Amino acid sequence: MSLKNVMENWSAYRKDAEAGGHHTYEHRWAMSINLDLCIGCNACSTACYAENNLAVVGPERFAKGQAMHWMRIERYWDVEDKEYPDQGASFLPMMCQQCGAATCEPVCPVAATYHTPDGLNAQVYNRCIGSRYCSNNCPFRVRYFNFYSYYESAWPEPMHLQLNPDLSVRDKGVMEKCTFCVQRIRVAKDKAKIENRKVKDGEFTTACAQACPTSAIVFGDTMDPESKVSMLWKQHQVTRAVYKQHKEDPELRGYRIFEELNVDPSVMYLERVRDTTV
Amino acid sequence: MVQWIRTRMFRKYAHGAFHPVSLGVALILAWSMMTSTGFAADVQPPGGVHKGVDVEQPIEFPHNIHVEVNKINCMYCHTYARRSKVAGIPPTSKCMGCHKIIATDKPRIQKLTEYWQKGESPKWKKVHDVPDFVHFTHERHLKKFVFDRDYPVEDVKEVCAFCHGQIKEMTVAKKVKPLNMGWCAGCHEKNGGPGDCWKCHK
Amino acid sequence: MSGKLNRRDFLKALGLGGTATLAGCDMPTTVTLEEGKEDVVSYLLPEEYVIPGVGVTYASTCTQCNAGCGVHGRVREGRVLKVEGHPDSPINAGKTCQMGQALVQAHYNPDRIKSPMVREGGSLVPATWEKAQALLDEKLGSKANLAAGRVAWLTGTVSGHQRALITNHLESVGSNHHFAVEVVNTNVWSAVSRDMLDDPQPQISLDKAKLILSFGADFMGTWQSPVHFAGQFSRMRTAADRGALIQVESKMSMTGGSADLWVAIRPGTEGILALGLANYLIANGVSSASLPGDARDKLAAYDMQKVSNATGVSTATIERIGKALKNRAPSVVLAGAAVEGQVNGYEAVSAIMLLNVMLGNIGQTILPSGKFPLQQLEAKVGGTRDLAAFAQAAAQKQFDVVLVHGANPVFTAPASLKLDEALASVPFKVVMTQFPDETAMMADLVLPVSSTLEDWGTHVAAYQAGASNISIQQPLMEPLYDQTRGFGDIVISMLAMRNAAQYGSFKDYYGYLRNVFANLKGAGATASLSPDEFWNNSLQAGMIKIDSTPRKHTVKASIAAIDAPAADANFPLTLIPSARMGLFDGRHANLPWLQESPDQIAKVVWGSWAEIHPSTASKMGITHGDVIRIESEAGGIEARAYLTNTVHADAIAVPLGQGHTEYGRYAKGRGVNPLKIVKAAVDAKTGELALFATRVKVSKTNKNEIILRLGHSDTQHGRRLVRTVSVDALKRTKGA
Amino acid sequence: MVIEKDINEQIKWAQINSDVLRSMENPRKAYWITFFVCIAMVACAVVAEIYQYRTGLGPSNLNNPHMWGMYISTFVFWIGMSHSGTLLSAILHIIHADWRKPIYRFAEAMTTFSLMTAGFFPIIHLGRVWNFYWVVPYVSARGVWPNFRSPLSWDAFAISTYLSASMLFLFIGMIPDLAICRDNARGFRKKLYGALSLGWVGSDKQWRHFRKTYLLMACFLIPLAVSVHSIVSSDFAMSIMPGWHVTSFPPYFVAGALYSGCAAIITLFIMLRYFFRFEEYMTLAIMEKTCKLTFAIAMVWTYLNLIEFAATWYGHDVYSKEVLIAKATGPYAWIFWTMIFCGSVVPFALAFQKLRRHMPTMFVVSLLLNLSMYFERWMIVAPTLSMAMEPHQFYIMYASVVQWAIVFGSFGWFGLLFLVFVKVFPSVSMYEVKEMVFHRRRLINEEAAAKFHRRSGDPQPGAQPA
Repeated sequence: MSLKNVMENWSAYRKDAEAGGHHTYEHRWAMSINLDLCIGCNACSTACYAENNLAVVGPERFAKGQAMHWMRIERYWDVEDKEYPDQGASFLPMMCQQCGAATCEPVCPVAATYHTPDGLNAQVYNRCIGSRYCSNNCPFRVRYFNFYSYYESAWPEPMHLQLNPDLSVRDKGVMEKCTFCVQRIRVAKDKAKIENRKVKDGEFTTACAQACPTSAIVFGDTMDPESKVSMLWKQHQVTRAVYKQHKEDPELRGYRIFEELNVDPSVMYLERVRDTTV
Repeated sequence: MVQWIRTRMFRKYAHGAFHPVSLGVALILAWSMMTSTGFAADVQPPGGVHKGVDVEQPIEFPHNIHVEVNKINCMYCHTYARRSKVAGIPPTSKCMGCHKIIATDKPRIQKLTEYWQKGESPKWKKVHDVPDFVHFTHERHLKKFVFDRDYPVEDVKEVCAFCHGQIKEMTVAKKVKPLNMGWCAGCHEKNGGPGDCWKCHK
Repeated sequence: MSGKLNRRDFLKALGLGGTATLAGCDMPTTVTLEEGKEDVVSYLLPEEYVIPGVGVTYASTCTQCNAGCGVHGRVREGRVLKVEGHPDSPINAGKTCQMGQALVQAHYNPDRIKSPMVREGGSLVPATWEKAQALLDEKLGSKANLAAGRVAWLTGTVSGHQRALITNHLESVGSNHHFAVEVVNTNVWSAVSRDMLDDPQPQISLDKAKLILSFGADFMGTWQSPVHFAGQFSRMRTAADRGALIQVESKMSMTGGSADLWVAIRPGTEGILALGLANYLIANGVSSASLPGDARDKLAAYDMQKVSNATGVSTATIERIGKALKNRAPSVVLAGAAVEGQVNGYEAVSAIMLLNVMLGNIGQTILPSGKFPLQQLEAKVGGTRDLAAFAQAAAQKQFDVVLVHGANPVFTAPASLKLDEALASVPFKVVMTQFPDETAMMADLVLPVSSTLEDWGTHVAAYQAGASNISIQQPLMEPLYDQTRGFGDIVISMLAMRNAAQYGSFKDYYGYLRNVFANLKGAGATASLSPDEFWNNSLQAGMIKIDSTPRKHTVKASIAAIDAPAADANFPLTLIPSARMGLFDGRHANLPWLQESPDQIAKVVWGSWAEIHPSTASKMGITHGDVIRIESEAGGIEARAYLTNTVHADAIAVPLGQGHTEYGRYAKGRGVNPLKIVKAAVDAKTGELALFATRVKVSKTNKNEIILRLGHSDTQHGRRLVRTVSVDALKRTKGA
Repeated sequence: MVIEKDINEQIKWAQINSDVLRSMENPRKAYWITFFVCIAMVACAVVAEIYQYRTGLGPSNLNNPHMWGMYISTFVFWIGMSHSGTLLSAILHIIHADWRKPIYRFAEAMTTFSLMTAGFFPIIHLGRVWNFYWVVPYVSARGVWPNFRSPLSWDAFAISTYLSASMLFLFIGMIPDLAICRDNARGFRKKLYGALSLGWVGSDKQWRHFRKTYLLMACFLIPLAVSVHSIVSSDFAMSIMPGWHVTSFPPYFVAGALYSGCAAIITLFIMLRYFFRFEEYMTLAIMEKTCKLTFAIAMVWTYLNLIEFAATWYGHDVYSKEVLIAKATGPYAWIFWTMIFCGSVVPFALAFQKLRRHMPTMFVVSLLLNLSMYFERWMIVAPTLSMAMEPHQFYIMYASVVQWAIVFGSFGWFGLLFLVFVKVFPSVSMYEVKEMVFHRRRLINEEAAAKFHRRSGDPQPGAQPA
């Protein structure tokens, strides 16, 4: 049955691969993160822990570098050699960028990570065999590996009651990463389908965007021209599927990290602004 | 052996005679087509069988009496099926709604009444289980196979039977379909269900 | 909920929405298919709203800090899964901070106390509630021989009907000793506001400001109402004319991390800088009309050079700040804990408030708050003054019974206060808490209280954002443990012991609240509703709007001279015990999410560290990760040195939060508590402890340990991950 | 200068038989000690692996940027090691370098065994070992297939193909020898060799078929060997990571593979020569030739290294350049410089005849070369991971006991297989040594030799060119 399926769909599959993935997307979930508003408070990160059943690994494993932070706030300093910094830090919320041409996808030997018709990089936990090649090939280093089973250590009774039943608790040996809260997407899409309508912008959002106290994170569907996120992308003249943006106004703040690698990230950052005139 | 295959299978029937095996295949095909004609052509219910285990339940609930004899709709009790991903077990109060008066002399009902008076719900055992990493929703399946097709809701048990088998003939439910990925995927392929891994894997 | 199958059993049995695991727990398996093994149990009676597999949200109030943010709890199959901000709350407008997100972990914490504990033969042993009640009755009941004033309550900041009940209980036992302790507070700011503006909690409108000058106020992290201010800050930055933030502090706070101009200042000299700025402004044409007559003369002493010498801020920078203040109106000038926590904290904050007065910010960005009409429900704001006051009173054997709730004074009190000894001398100590904290371990009776998500309550935030509100806290799920009680229930039962006539009729706190809500109804525009309707509406909304009369600001500015802290050759550095969003004052150290969530600036997790400036460190030969000993007159602690230029060279910062000797598996024995070595000096005017005025000396030990950090690079290695543009470019693109 | 003989052509054929067969008999005490040391090493690895299997990969100390560590570098090392056998047996066979004959058998065994060792590592390093077969395409009801775009699934094909081909090659090449063994054995061994020698009697027809098959296999194996390490290199080269995404990786890997294989051959050459008194067959002349070959390959490897460095240095990929600088100056710098020293400087010892003929020196040199090659693999895997694009995740990894034990055990496993091999199978090819001796005897007689070498139309020896 399945062999037949492969044979029949072989040419379609091949063309699909040549065209760089799906021809038609149902949605293109994307984000816009305004770095001028990011205050580095970690609310998004903790919200992610709460929503996505992330394991707390504890200090010993943290020291080894085995921590899980699907959403992490990176903090950088300017390199100038001053006695004191004269402005604040540079905060960067970093999570899976759901690349349109993701480098993690082609290298997985079992196709556990693949591109969905929503433009997301799916990670199918139960298919993953833990070769960890995807993580090695991720320029953003946002894939996290379950080096242990965390059932007892991370969720001692009754903490396991908090676990979100809408997504798996990953076992040892499985790679995981930010999914743009696919469980929320799934619920919203199911609901929309049952009500025979399209998913509305703002109907749901990711846990990080929902928590963000300064609303720095905007999540939405760039296929929906009316959505807030596509307005922002348009406003900042950031287009997809290019490795270099050609903007009419080059001063517009939108940019994508590691765009030059031609990975087509789905997260647009807005440059940090610092008022040096005060 | 090889010789046998050569002579018996190819040479002897090489010129148009009916081969007993192919005849059998044709008959099976015809039979399966006939049995599936109860459904509109747009839906192809999944095949497959599973030899389920007999599950011991706290009360031996007779599905057959409720469905076949009393003609109670599945969704009367499993009321969440069309509203949620799980079909749900009816609250005990729903059982008692009828059984305060009906069949109160039967031992099973007396057992139920006992539970009710103790203020407990019977601890049923789950029969139709899918792995924890699977997202399955009754709601969407019912929408597709019943409501979108204008399928008579009173016959919903035939749709339930796609995956649950002929519950109407069972007392305690028994798993008679494999409910594994190949089986699910096969039906999705036939009926145009989603093929995206993330639709069902969470 | 009827029936004996409690919700916990139900959960265990339900199996429908049980935890989704990828595989079996022990040996690796690929598929967890089970036939007839998992239990699946239904409700006895159909529950309203509840559909298995579908989440429902309920409104409640977060209690992780005292800001009183409204939350929505997502409940599925009887258990709370997640907490989100309440979109209609005027405080947080649908947003949460990370502490709010961790509210569920405080609820599901594995270290919660599961039954009452009674001290027997020196150690705490589990007991039944009957026994606990009997003990309470013996000590506090109607037959107890209580002399007037021998009972004291020791709480954190408490408001709403819990406060009213505590007040009533104190009345019933003939006492008025209610100590509210809170290490992270803004009491000096409030005192100054009260004296200068006649408004203890003026409304601050950051979003209207073009410039924020913050003297160490971590207003997005720990100051008053962080989530509210973060929202305002966001609006300020996205306004067409983007407002700027100048942060002046000795140790970079989380808010300082977002500063457009960050100025390191010698610890304890913020007030001098404020006066210097005032002087600069007057000299540069800002009207001093609103100031007292002698202002000019008094301020003249603070000329640029003198201020620069005292504060360590260059004259160019002072001029830069002064110019910004002059040119950008309206602005807002704030003072944080480091300014307040000095021996002349009041004067320093006054000097800072003076800038607001001079710059005309009063009425522009600092607005009058509403006077909350229901005084008995207003927040009893905690402070460190009560910490000292309690320690003193208890040491003088003033109390027979002390009732502790919502505070962990044994942890937060500086060792020099000897609060632990004082508390130990109290004959009967009752601690109502969720966790086995340091104070609970000293108790004679520990009463396990319900978590926020299991309990009823009302809250009136001290800082009322926008309109006045009573926030409602309602149980989102059945208690996890049947041996815990709601705090209100306990107080009601204690009240009933003394005053059966008035309180005997209430079965529990819920009954009490139902009763008093009927009266609250009249307070709003909802008078026409029936009590039940009003109750249900209030629960759904999660809050009740209260009509309050706005105060009027009458400015009474005053100027007092401020001296720089005296140098001390023996103790060359100043200790900064900084609180941060996350572990806060240490109360959240038992929440693993927050332990593993890094400090926003230092990015350190799971431990204590001491921030020290590289120039100071190199003088002493200290390198990153060296274990150093920090000693004050009051004691010493050891922590790993973290070399950073975000701390002033004259300071050493040890963050609060760690150093618990009890408090469950996640907190116990981790790091050090800098509060312990704080010298018990007080701010003369308010009596608050001068937490930021302790002088310390640092010595090296011969150990070097790894500092656990998230992220391994402080620079971007030329990557341009975070790109920065000037505000001019932003203006050219019209704010896009 | 006297050209030294590769082998004493006066040696008796019976002598060859008895010498080789003697090496297969009566293990001495030293053998058993080595044998049990190897078993102990394997036991360490087994215990470590069981622990890792039950706990997850955490105890190996692998971490977020270092998702691959010593498991993968050891895998590449063993795969590299496997190339020497093919080089000696297949490539030298095709170019008629007959000095290979006394030493190719154990080299080929080395190929097979190092592949058998290497094959473990991609499986061991998986997070969910028990699902390793998912990379193999098989028809299942679920209708899921491996990802054919992934170099890791190519690995599965390449390694399994190479392993089966090299095992077959080893076996086919042994058939005439197995027949000798059969004729000289008694009891169970006779039965075993009888079955394995497939009824070899040495008839003309058998020899004809044998030669054809052997040649065919050799021709088949050479491209396979090149491709297998090219595919292994594509595990890295197909990624976009700086320091991995290198065009010259396939030849670089193949050169490195041949290099490490040759170095290992020298090591084993010396050991066998010493332990089994094979001085007659593993002569210094052959040693010299092997050393020269190794030296040549070392220089190729050095050259390819320089090319890679230069291409990175003068290229515009800043990330790669950063990684290159980090290799030379970062936390792994001592490994890098050891690799350069042992891989590019130490082989100059092979350029001196005196040193080449001094077995203890050569033994040490060969070990150093192997060390360099092991470090090379580490330098390929680790620095890129520790320092790729995202500076937030720059980190280093210290291998834990578990990781070391498994890597350590792999050497034991290899040794174990080899020890069993030398006692069960002839580690010197008897029939080919005889062939060699036969040819050399004829070469003594110049005339005969001329005749032997002459093709029609060639000038007669001693004749003036026209």
